[in-house]
Amino acid sequence: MGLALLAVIWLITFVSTYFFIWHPWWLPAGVSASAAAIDHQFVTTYILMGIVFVLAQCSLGLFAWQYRDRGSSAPPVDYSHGNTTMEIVWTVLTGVLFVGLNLMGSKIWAAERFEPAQASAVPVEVTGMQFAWYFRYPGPDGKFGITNPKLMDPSAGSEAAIGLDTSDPAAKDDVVTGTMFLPVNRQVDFTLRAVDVIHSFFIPNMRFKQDAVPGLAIHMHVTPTQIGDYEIACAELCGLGHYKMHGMVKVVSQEDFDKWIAAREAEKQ
Amino acid sequence: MDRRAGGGETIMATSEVVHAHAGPQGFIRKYIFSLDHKVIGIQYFFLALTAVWVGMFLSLLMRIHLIWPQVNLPIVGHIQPETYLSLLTMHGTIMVFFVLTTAPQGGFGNYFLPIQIGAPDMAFPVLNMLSFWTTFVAFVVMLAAFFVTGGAPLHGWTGYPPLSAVQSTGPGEGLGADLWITSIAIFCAASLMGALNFITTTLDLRAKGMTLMRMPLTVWSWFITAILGLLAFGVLLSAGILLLMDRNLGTSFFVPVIVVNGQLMGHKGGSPLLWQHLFWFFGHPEVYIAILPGMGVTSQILSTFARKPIFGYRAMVYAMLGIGFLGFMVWGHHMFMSGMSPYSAFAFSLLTMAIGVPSAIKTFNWLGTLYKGRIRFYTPMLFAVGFVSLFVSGGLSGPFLAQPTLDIPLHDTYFVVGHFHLIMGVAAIFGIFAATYYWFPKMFGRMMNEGLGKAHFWLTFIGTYAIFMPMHYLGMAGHPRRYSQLTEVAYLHNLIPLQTFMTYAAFITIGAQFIFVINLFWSMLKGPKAADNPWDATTVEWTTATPPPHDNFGGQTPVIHNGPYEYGVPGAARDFVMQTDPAVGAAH
Amino acid sequence: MATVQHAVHDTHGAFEPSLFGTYSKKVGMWLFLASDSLTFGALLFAYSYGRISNPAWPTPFGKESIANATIMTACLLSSSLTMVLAVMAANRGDKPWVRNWLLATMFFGAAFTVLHAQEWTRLIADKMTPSGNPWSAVPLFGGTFFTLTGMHMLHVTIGVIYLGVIALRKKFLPVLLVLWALGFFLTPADSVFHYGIHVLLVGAVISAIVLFLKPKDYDANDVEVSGLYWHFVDLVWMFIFPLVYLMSTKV
Amino acid sequence: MHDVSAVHGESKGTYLWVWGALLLLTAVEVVLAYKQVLQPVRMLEVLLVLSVVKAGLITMYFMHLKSEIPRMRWLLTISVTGCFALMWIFFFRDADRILTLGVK
Repeated sequence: MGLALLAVIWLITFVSTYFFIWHPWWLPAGVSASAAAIDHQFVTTYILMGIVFVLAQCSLGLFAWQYRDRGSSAPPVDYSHGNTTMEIVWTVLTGVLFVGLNLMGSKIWAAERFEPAQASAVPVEVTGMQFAWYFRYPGPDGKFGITNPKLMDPSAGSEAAIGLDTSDPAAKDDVVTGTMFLPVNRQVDFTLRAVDVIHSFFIPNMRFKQDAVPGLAIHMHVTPTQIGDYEIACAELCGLGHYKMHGMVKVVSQEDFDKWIAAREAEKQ
Repeated sequence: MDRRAGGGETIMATSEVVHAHAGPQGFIRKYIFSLDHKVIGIQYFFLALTAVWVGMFLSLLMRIHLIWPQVNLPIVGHIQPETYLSLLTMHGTIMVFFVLTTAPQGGFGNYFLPIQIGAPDMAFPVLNMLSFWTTFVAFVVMLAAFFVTGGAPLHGWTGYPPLSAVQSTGPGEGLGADLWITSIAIFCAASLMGALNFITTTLDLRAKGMTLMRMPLTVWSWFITAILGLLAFGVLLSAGILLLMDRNLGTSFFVPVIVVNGQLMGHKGGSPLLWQHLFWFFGHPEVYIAILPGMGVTSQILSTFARKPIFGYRAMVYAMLGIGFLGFMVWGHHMFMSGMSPYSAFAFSLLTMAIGVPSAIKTFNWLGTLYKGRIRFYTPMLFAVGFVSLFVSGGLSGPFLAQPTLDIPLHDTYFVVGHFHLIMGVAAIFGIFAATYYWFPKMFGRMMNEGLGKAHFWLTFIGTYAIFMPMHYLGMAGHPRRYSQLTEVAYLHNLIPLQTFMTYAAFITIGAQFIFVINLFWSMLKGPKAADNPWDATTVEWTTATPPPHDNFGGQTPVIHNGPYEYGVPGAARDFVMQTDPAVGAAH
Repeated sequence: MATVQHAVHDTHGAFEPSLFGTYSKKVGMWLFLASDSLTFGALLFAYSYGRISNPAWPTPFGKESIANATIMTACLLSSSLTMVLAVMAANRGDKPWVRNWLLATMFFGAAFTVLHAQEWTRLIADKMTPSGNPWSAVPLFGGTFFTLTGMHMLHVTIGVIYLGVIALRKKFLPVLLVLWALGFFLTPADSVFHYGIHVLLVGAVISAIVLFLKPKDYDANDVEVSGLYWHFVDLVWMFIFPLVYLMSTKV
Repeated sequence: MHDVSAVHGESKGTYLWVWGALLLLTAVEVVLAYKQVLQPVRMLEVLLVLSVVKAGLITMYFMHLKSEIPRMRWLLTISVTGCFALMWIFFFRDADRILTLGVK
């Protein structure tokens, strides 16, 4: 039975590790400025935890086999209540490992969440509702118009859905769309909002995720670094349509972005 | 000086009476409204067994729906996306509250904590009975949510408002959600009664010589679990009351101005984050409530079957205390992406990583216990080794999720689902299985079948890895959790084969559980009679008759001379020295 | 004190000394209070959370309300004094005075509840509800007020019933039923207390079950344990009073 | 057999004195609230400190926690106040955030 345990535990360990190393399923390609740092932290954690995982599982299997009860031929058990030196060694080692990892990662976290967006960032307001994302650009005046919960009408399309108050002068040039366009290599300043329940704005390729919470307007920033189409998913249970609360972000060149926004402005007139 | 004057109201003064009588004889007082902690423990065990089958059946329906969304099942019919969410809500709630909290603590803790410390019963037997029946009522109310208009709630076991706080956010958010939160509030009261009973019993009713540092690690784990329950469930009760008020009286604790389906709701000024704080203040200790008893049982069984003292008894105790203590300071790691202050995230992350240290100590000490032992592979030992393996696998994904930086890609994906299922789901369940196989002879007076037990172990061990390991791959690929269908998001299409594999693994694993149930009931009726100490173990429960008499020790109170795990003592007559045997020199 | 003597004799030597150095029932009550203080604590934190995030919190409580609440506070504090005197009398074995002091405690507790109920009735007449109030656009004001004080009032009522059972045993049941009937008929049908008074009926039923299943003479320890609960109810009010009333004082 | 009143070590005089102090502190709170001598946040802090003092008097004297053994006294107070301290530190940070991030 000890041998069977050895075989199965080692097999499970090596099969899982094989898929982790060969990685047919892996983080999607990173296309934002912060992706590299996050991925690096991920891989560091991954290698360290992988080593601990393999060592712990293999010694568990090994001990199960090696110290099985072999009847009378076996050496007597080692009567011991423990070893304080060993306890201290592995307490300190794991302490250093875990706290060290934490400190490494916290720098990236600080850059992600503590620093405000640059002044040159493109402002985009993201609004989540059951079960769609709407994106708003402030237009040439750089100011978002007022929205009013009383005016919200999801059945009447984008502007009405987020309750844009068209009597506000700042709202005149606001562009509201269902697909997000972003210029490449320029920081985006997101304002995340939700009108009904909590949603979570998740762009796997950009290593971006933040809950959109009713009652709060949360600011986040991200810099896309590659032109392309990327999927947006909702990552917080928001009701029966959670699985289809899906959107697209199209990262384009600055010229294409300017052209696109000008066309939207023209449509509004 | 014994200053416990007047314990008269509780077990103390009645113990003399208990000695004189053999316990109640009528069926109702003996088996239904019994005050005997052993009967109550078995009642809890069967309640959890019922609940785990319900929960497992729900999970199977979910897995079937994910792979074959169009299939028409007998009785259940065609599963809608909203039904899927109801299934996952009820699966999570039933498993967490009525299985992982109920079986290890209410079941085995109730049965064995008093016996292991040499007490004739719990400190408050009536409260103990009330605690069980209140839990039972909570379970019935929970199940009732399936049968009301709109069905069971769809807000997940965490019940985040506004989804859970407003009736019009989805089907199932009507009466079903009210029953759900009511059931949880009732469960809080039941757990509170249980927790204060466990704590008082451990403080007051340890037999002469049973000092704190001679208590079996199982007793320590139930004791610490009870402290966590005492402090955590009170907060959940408050949160539940406030949620019920938001839902039915129009208050706005958790709800700001919101517009649902174009309808402006009457709420204003509340904050969804308040619920998350209150909920996770309970919710994170709850995770340890589920896993700590498993750790205790594993320690006990590893030592017994390796025929070796537990490695570093004191370190094990301090590690459990450390886990319990730190467990109250880390709730925010569930909220890194929630809009919580990013500064709090930094503190929560550091404290969460710190919890890895006592967890690692426990793992190393389990390995140290096996090292140079003489391992006997009976079924309980297999499950205990399986527990260690799963605890390592599930634990090591923790440091990923504890870092807010890595939570950005991983939060609310299948990575989290895999993590908590391995560690708090399956590892805890392995603890329950290990305890069942280990203590079954004492509880029912018969041995379980080893062959069926081993078959059950191998299928379950491999099966659960096959279900939950791939979830980590899904999570890394960005698969969000709680998606009822995989058709709407393009990058999920590549992941369907993995989901299919997991569904087949689930079929096999659930099939294996039939072996367990057959073994359980068959052995209860037909198993060979068990000796008083079939495993050559050392703790006090093995000194008494099998099954134990009404007051546990036939009118005697045992006297304790040794630590709990004296195996292979050099020079001793046999390879184990029981706690009630004359003292051995090396004992602490 | 006969039972106490008996218990010490019975347990002498068979068990380790209690880690908390006192009898189990008191330990159990303290543990319950620890848990209950977290329940109230969470409610108070929920209140404070709403208070901080809603700067336009109304301050409608005029002189009359504050005077009323101050008298209520004095009632509770005095009831705590009579409660410790009851415990003292119980320790002396002075049964008549135990009962007198307990009845005094119950009187102050009941006075608190009645005054509080009048306050509620006034506020409800002023159109204050759990979901809104006439003084501001902060609906949480009414919600937190009714939740916190309602939960506390429930605790006081349970406390009065608990003390009544300790003081009068089965003789308390008819008193409780009469109070329930009076309350039911005297409160108008549209008042919340018309239904709230059923707490007394539920309390009477539970008390009856306890008293008939386990008829016994309550000793000094029972008085002390019930006292712990009572003082805790007083203690909670020490936080509710400044937070809910004084922070909403109209000047 | 112990004499409970001897263990508690308090007399009628002590209880009257504590009762008087509690009434006095209540009066101080009411006066503070009326005179509005302090800004709301500062006043809240002062009121809470006074309330904690009152709660301490009640637990220590009326509930006799003072006469319980130190292990019981400290374990109970530290576990409960520890939980409150944690809530205090982490809850209000987010309540404050609503003031700046809240949707107007």
